[in-house]
Amino acid sequence: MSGGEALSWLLVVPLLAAIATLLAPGRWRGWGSLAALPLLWLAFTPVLAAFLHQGTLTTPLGGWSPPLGIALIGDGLALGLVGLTLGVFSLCALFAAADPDPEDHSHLWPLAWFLIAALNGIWLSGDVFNLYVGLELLGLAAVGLVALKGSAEALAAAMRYLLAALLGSLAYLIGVALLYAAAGSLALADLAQLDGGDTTVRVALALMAVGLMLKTALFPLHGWLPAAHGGALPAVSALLSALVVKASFIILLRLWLALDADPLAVVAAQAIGLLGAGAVFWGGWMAWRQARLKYLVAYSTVAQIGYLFLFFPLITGTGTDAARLAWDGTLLMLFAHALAKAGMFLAAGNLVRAVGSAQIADLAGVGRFRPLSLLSFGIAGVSIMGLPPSGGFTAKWLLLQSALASGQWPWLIVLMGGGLLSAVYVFKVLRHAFVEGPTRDTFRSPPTAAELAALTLALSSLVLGVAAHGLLALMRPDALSAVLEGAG
Amino acid sequence: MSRVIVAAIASLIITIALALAVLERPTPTLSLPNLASTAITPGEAGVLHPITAVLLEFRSIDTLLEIAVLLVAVVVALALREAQPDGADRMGLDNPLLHAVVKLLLPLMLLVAAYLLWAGSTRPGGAFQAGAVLAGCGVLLRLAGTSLHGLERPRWLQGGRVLGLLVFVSVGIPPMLAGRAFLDYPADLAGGLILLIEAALTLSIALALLSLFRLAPPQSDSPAFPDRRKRRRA
Amino acid sequence: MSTDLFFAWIGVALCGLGLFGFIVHHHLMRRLLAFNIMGSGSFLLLVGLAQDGRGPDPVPQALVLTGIVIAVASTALALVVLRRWYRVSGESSLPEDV
Amino acid sequence: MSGWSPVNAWLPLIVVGTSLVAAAGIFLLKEHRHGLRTVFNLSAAVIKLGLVIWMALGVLDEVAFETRYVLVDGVSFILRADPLGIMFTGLSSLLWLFTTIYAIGYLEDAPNRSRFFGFFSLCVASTVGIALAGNLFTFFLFYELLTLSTYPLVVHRGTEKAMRAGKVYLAYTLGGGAVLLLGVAGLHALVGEIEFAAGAGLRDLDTALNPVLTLIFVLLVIGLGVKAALLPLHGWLPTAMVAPAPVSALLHAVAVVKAGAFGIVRVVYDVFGIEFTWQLGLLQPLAWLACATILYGSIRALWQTDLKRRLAYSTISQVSYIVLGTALFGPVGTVGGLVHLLHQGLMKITLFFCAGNYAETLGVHRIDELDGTGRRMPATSVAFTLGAFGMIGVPPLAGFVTKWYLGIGALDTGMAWVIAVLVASSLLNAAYFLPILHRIWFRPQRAPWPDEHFRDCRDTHPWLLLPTLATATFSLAAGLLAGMPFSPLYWAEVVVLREYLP
Amino acid sequence: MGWLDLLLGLTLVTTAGLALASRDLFRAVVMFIVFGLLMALVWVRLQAPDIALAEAAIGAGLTGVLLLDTLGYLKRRFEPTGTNERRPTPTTEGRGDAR
Amino acid sequence: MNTAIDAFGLVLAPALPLIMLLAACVPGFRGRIACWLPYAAVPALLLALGGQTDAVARLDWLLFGTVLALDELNRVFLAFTALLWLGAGWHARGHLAGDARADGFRLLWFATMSGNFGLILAQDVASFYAAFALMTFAVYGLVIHRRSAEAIRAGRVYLVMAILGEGLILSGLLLAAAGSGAPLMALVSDLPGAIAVSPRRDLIIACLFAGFGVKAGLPLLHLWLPLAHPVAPVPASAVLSGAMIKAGLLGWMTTLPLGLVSLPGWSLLVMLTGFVAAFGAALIGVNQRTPKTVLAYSSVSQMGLITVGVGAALQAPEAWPVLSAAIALYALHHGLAKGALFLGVGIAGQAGGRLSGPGARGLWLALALPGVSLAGPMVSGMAAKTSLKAAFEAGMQLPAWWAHLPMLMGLAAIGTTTLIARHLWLLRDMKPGAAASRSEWLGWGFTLAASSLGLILLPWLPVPTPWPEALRALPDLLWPVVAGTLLGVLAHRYLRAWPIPAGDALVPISAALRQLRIAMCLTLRALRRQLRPLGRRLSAWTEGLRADGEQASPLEHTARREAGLIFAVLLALMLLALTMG
Repeated sequence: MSGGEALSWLLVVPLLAAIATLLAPGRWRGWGSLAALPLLWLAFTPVLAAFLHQGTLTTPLGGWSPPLGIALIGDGLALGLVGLTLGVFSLCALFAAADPDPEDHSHLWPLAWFLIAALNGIWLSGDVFNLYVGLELLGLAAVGLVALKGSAEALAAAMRYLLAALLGSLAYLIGVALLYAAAGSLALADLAQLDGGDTTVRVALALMAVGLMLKTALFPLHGWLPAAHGGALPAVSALLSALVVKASFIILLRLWLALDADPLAVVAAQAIGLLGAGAVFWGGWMAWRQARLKYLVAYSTVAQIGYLFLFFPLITGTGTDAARLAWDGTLLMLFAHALAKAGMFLAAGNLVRAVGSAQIADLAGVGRFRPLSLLSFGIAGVSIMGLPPSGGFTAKWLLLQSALASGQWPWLIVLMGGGLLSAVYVFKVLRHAFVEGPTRDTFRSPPTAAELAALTLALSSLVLGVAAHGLLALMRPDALSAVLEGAG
Repeated sequence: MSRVIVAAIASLIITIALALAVLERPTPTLSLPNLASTAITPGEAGVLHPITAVLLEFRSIDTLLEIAVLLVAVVVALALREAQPDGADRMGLDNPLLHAVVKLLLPLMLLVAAYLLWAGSTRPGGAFQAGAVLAGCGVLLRLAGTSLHGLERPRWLQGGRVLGLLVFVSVGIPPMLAGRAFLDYPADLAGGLILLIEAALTLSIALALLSLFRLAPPQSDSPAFPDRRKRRRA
Repeated sequence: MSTDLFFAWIGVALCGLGLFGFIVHHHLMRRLLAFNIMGSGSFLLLVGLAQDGRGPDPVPQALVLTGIVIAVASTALALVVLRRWYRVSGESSLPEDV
Repeated sequence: MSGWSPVNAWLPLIVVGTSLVAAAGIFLLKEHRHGLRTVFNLSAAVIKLGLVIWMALGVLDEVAFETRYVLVDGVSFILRADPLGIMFTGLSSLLWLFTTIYAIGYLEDAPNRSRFFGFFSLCVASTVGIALAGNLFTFFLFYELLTLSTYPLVVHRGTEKAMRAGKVYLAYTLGGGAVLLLGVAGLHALVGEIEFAAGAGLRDLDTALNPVLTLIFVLLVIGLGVKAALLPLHGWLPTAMVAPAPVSALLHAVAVVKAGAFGIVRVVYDVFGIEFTWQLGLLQPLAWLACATILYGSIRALWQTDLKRRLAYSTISQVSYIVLGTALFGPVGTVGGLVHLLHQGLMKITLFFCAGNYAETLGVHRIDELDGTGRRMPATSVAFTLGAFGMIGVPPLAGFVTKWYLGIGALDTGMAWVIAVLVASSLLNAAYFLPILHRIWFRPQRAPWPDEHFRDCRDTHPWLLLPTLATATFSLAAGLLAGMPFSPLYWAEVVVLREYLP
Repeated sequence: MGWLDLLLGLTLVTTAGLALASRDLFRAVVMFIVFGLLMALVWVRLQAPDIALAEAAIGAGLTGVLLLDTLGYLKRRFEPTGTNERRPTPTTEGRGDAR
Repeated sequence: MNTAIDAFGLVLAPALPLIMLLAACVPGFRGRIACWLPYAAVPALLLALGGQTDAVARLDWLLFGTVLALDELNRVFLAFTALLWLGAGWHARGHLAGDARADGFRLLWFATMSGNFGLILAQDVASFYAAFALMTFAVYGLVIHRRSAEAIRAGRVYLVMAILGEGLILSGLLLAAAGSGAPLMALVSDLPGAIAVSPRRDLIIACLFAGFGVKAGLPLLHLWLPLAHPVAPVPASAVLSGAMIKAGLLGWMTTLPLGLVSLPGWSLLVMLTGFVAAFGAALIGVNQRTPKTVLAYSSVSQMGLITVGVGAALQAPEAWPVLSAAIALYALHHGLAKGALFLGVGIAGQAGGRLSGPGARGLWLALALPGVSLAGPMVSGMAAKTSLKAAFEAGMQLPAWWAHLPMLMGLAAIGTTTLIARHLWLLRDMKPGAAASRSEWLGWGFTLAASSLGLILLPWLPVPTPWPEALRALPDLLWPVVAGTLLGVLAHRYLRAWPIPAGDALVPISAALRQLRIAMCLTLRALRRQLRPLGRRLSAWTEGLRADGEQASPLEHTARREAGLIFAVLLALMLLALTMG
């Protein structure tokens, strides 16, 4: 295979797996999915090899090239994200399959596979309408996963999530309509030719940006997130927090770079940055005030998303150096947060399972009996707090450097304050867990595989801090520099 | 009331913005219709109807994912039923007139569906429309309280719902194995394959829509709140 | 003004109207109606703007077809969730606070 | 010597890695595998000590040990053995060995030992990383890792008090870490990667940037000052006393406070360069700050009734000697500061070991319960006496060497008032240590011991006693044999001669 | 664009407005179905027969049925089962009407 | 003796006590060590008697490079110190029999001895200071040996003052060393030169003078002396008064720039201080109630006289060689005599009936002999006093009032005699204790003999005045003794002792300190009371911050409920931002 065609397998395998799990009886679905995972990796390996060999891969689906057809574009960013998706999903799947849940959640599997298909589609697609379809698939699958428990709380969360997702998608769709009218094409590559100063393009960009911000749960549009992520099954929360919210962010990022070559959008970028700052502080504050473990983690996601949105002020209208640092930092932050948050949710799931209560205050003594889960939580927390040596830290470092290089020192306060705030809530959990108060003896032990899955994710977020160089070099697009030249 | 005003202002702003966008829109340089019409030649494309061509050839991946979206909705509905089991489904109006109408209308609708499916490749019509009509049949039957025992079997139902996506994906794979792109059917087989896909899609769309109709909690079942009902064990 | 452009304007109006409804209402059914109206508006916008002065364009039409199916799937799913929610809570709008 | 250069490139990493591997291994061990854990602990400590000694000999021969790895563009992870780093590494690994032995004895039959020793090893790994860090970024990396790995040790007991202490500890150290990060990042933005080498190119910057550099210096010192417990930032240290004795020993003698002080030394000498710092006019304020801390810590120590808290305040005071030595613009003062890095470590760890021994053997925590302990635990008490006199600065113990060098250094710089501070500090040290010694040696036992163990031992459990005596001997020898090769003083002189004198 | 288009467009907007503004939820749904049918006509005017067909079958037909069905479900009065704190207020149309 | 043996002796003199100290820690050796206690001083004695004056031992590895050496001056000090330690050691061996705390006493005894020898021999600053400190701290244990309340108090006072002194000495040494050629490994002999030219000369001299003055019992710095001597065991007070307070003197002699520069101001100050000590101590001393306190004041008084000598040297550098010899001689004389007197107290206290029984007269004579010597008319006293006077007179350009110095010395001798009389009187009233052991007798006897025959035993002593002339000065020395004795008898008859407590000025000083402390505590408490509301408000605020509940704030409510509205608002903002930009 020449590589380009292999990209499609990244879509096909999850779809086939989804179909297979739909057809299979409930009890086979989990282990069957685990069996399908190697296939997915098998599909990914040649793609990666081809990419390393020949650079960006492209495959026109159905043999029709853009603008008429849709092409899958495997650039570094996309492949990095695919790898991330695969990694996180594999471990979450392991966790879910090992979970001796008394309640049957076998529908998790087809939904999860659809989710993966949607994610891969979003990472790879170079067509704005195809992205819309992907977003919808992603959104509905995610809503389904949230609703899976069927409890009133889960249903309300799912409903809220669904409404937000629909509204966001619609805004995006309107933007697509305007862009098509302006460019006559749906391919991102063609859209990049548009004049960014055009009113139509600006309105489209604004609509799409706000829609995607809603889907990414940027403060103050985050209202749907805590209940959805906090109330779902641990593996689901992990997938949602780690990957799903990132999808809309990546679309926004790609759009911003494609459409916004002119430096006049600085004000908008600053506004987005302000929202990001708000997210960091508000999310951190709310996380601290939570009494339930998983809600705390969910609010932490709200806060961490804020960091990602600092990308826009740092890359818009700043010099090449600052922009490159911002790009690196944001992507690394995305990766680190994905790994750490997934690990954190899984660990939180294990802890909740161990003590049989969702309350943080009930964690007392768990440190002695489930040290591994607590350790995973702590390690993931290190990355969330942005303390070295972790991916979160390296990312924060890059963002700091970018802020300094572009002279936008107020973002330093955000980065620093956010880090401290996250330390406050992470250590709130650890503090309760370390308490050796009236010891309880009834700790249920989660399966070893579940504990190891959490630990692996957490550790990889740590390792990312020291192994970021290659990854970032891989993901830095050639196009970025061109875009930045224009911007700077 | 102030909410209404705020909302009105907000939507007004968006309307104005959109209006501005419409007014100020630039003239596109590209023209996809032209591209499409040159692409739709008997040798190249499997279908001649441009919309079907766009749906199932040029942008077939959109359609494929869209079917997946539909399927996801069904899966969610299924999952919710499993999490929150329903009682017996005793819906249906015991109305002789309705029965008569159904008996008359049903064959006609089936015929329309078949026609729409068949027409899809050259004229307006296609899998979606046919599937919708077929689903309409199902709804009518359900309203009439007629149960189709053959189709009630979960396994069959599931198979039918999945079939469309399965066929779509399976048809797309062989080209890949042959070193071409996904869904890049060979030109000579394209027409037939697309028809096959459409047929499967029609069935699946119909079943999916019908399932979405039926998987909501039935009217006869008493509400289960508060959420303290014992879950069914797996 | 061409027919296409006119209906694009109608689309703009529907979008605004739909958003207004979406904001104002709390009842979930109404919000879904608003969502669907807004969706229709965006479809009109898509096709109308694309076809303005250039004749029928199969691409946006096909997109709209896709969009409609997605919309109906979303609506149906939302209704399923709504009914389940109503069943366990007795509410037809979301609680203000979970 | 070039034949084994690949080994040289890996050796610093291996030295850090020994404790990391030990930590990982210990974490994975089940709680009840005491024997295996002990083997793990001790062998890792011994191996590390051996490697460090090898490396130290190599450094004397001017062999370069350097691990370098690009982390992200423009930032490298560098571990390098220079004389200063080796000095601190040697101290850490030596005291790690003793503290490990001590901790094994101390924590017999205590819960959560796996966790304890795991984080303990991690703590040492970070300390060694701090010592060997070759640039400011790497330094920061390990500096924060140290915060993280010590937190579980501080809250180890899991009591409400411990939790509160942990909270205070975190509030200080994480806040300090954030400030430090700001400083490091700011400096990085100005001049790019900052490898530790005198001057580091800051001198060549535009003089218009001097205010910015001053600000950065202040940020760095604040960040490091938290761990070094400089005056307004010292609050965490006495509170952290709730930790088990080996932890407080390590925290106070080696790891945490020294990390801060060592960092200040690095910043002044290797980042800014002492001359440039002098030109910026920053040394004087630093010296004032150090002196204020020295006096403040001693005065506060006077009021403490709890033995460990008194020792903690003593630490606050003593660590600032290192800072003071750094702030003295001249080689002699530097030697004084550097040598105190080692001396204070040896003496303070002895004192904390002793405090632990009293607590563990007799259940004695308060100073007024110490009456007559000299008779019951003579060896421990002798060690304590040596440590205390060393702190006071009585010759020929280690503390005197420091004071002498600091004093001469201050006079060389023309800061004669420092002498007054040194003497006042000595007097205060005497004022809070001598009453303890009086109680230990010259008072009869008043009441039955609060909680006596090891009744059949003449003094205390050998695992507890041996490390105590060993460190006491070292602190005696460090002063008595200051003129010998390989004494702390010798090393400090090597550092200064090699690195800071042209 | 002719009178027909204008009329159609205005009617469309009006029905949409009615669907959103009706106090009676049933009427709103009916208006929505009408809106869907009108949309089908619009699609015909826009030379998009495929969409028109789909809109008629799916948009108006199926969505309408689903909405009506749900409406029927929501209209049911419920006797509270067991002891729940949050008793639903049985209304004919649920709550949250045009505030 | 050759150099190797000398060097060995130099090291062994301070090291042997330490070795014995370590050996005493080993339970098996303890009994034997107790037996050998006195002989720890033997190497030092042998060295002093037989060593060559230029013997040097260099121990480069020790501290900053230790140098031990024997020269003219420290040989004298070493000699009487060693003699005294030997004698007191014999006495102590007997004295300690049956003492429960004897073990501890022995350890500290060795430590003190080692420090004392070490500081005499050390030539480099570091080891000099080290030995000085060792002696200072170890002797604390000897002072509080009895553990009585007075002993503890005396110990505390001693320790406070000693540490103050240590601090002053350290500062002085540091300041002085910094000016010398090799500040890090300065030799003591470099210091005077450095001080003489140092810009901080006065500060350094003040530090060193006051620092060593604590040991030497300068007025106001003497407070510990009359407290510590009576409470310490007899042998301990003997060495304390005889040997250790001479360490301060030695410190002055070796570090101050004597003989290098003329410092009239300092000279006047020092001499005045000396006279104040000499007369003041005598006045206070005669009013004391216990013989050892009286002796302590006598020591203060005698050290005052020596201080006068030091002061004289500050005025007249050229007279220093003569003066130093005279001072050394006086130190020897006073050290041995005072040691004998103190040991005599022990003998007298334990001699029981012998003080009144047969042979009592001889015993009384023996007890009084060192006192007489101290007052002047005995061999060593005569030599010391005459040489001191001679040295005064040897000064070239003297201030006019120096002519009165001999007269003043005579007056001081009256005081001394009165003190001795008072001492003997009080001895008579002592309650008799158990009989003294043979070892105690031996120790006393040895010291008495050394004190009486000291000059004859040590032929190399620098006696400046030839004998015949000294004899001619005898009348000068005798009249004060007669006058003093008369005064003593009269006073005893007709005067009642003033109730001056031991430690005289300490009482008002400590009272003042206590008041100060109370005032400070009150102020602090008031301050805290003022600050408390603030703290309470602060903690209330932080309590408010701390929340474990999930009360969602209004903002959070809005975010959940009004997603659509917020969406629209943000959209509007975004549009605005984009068009603005």
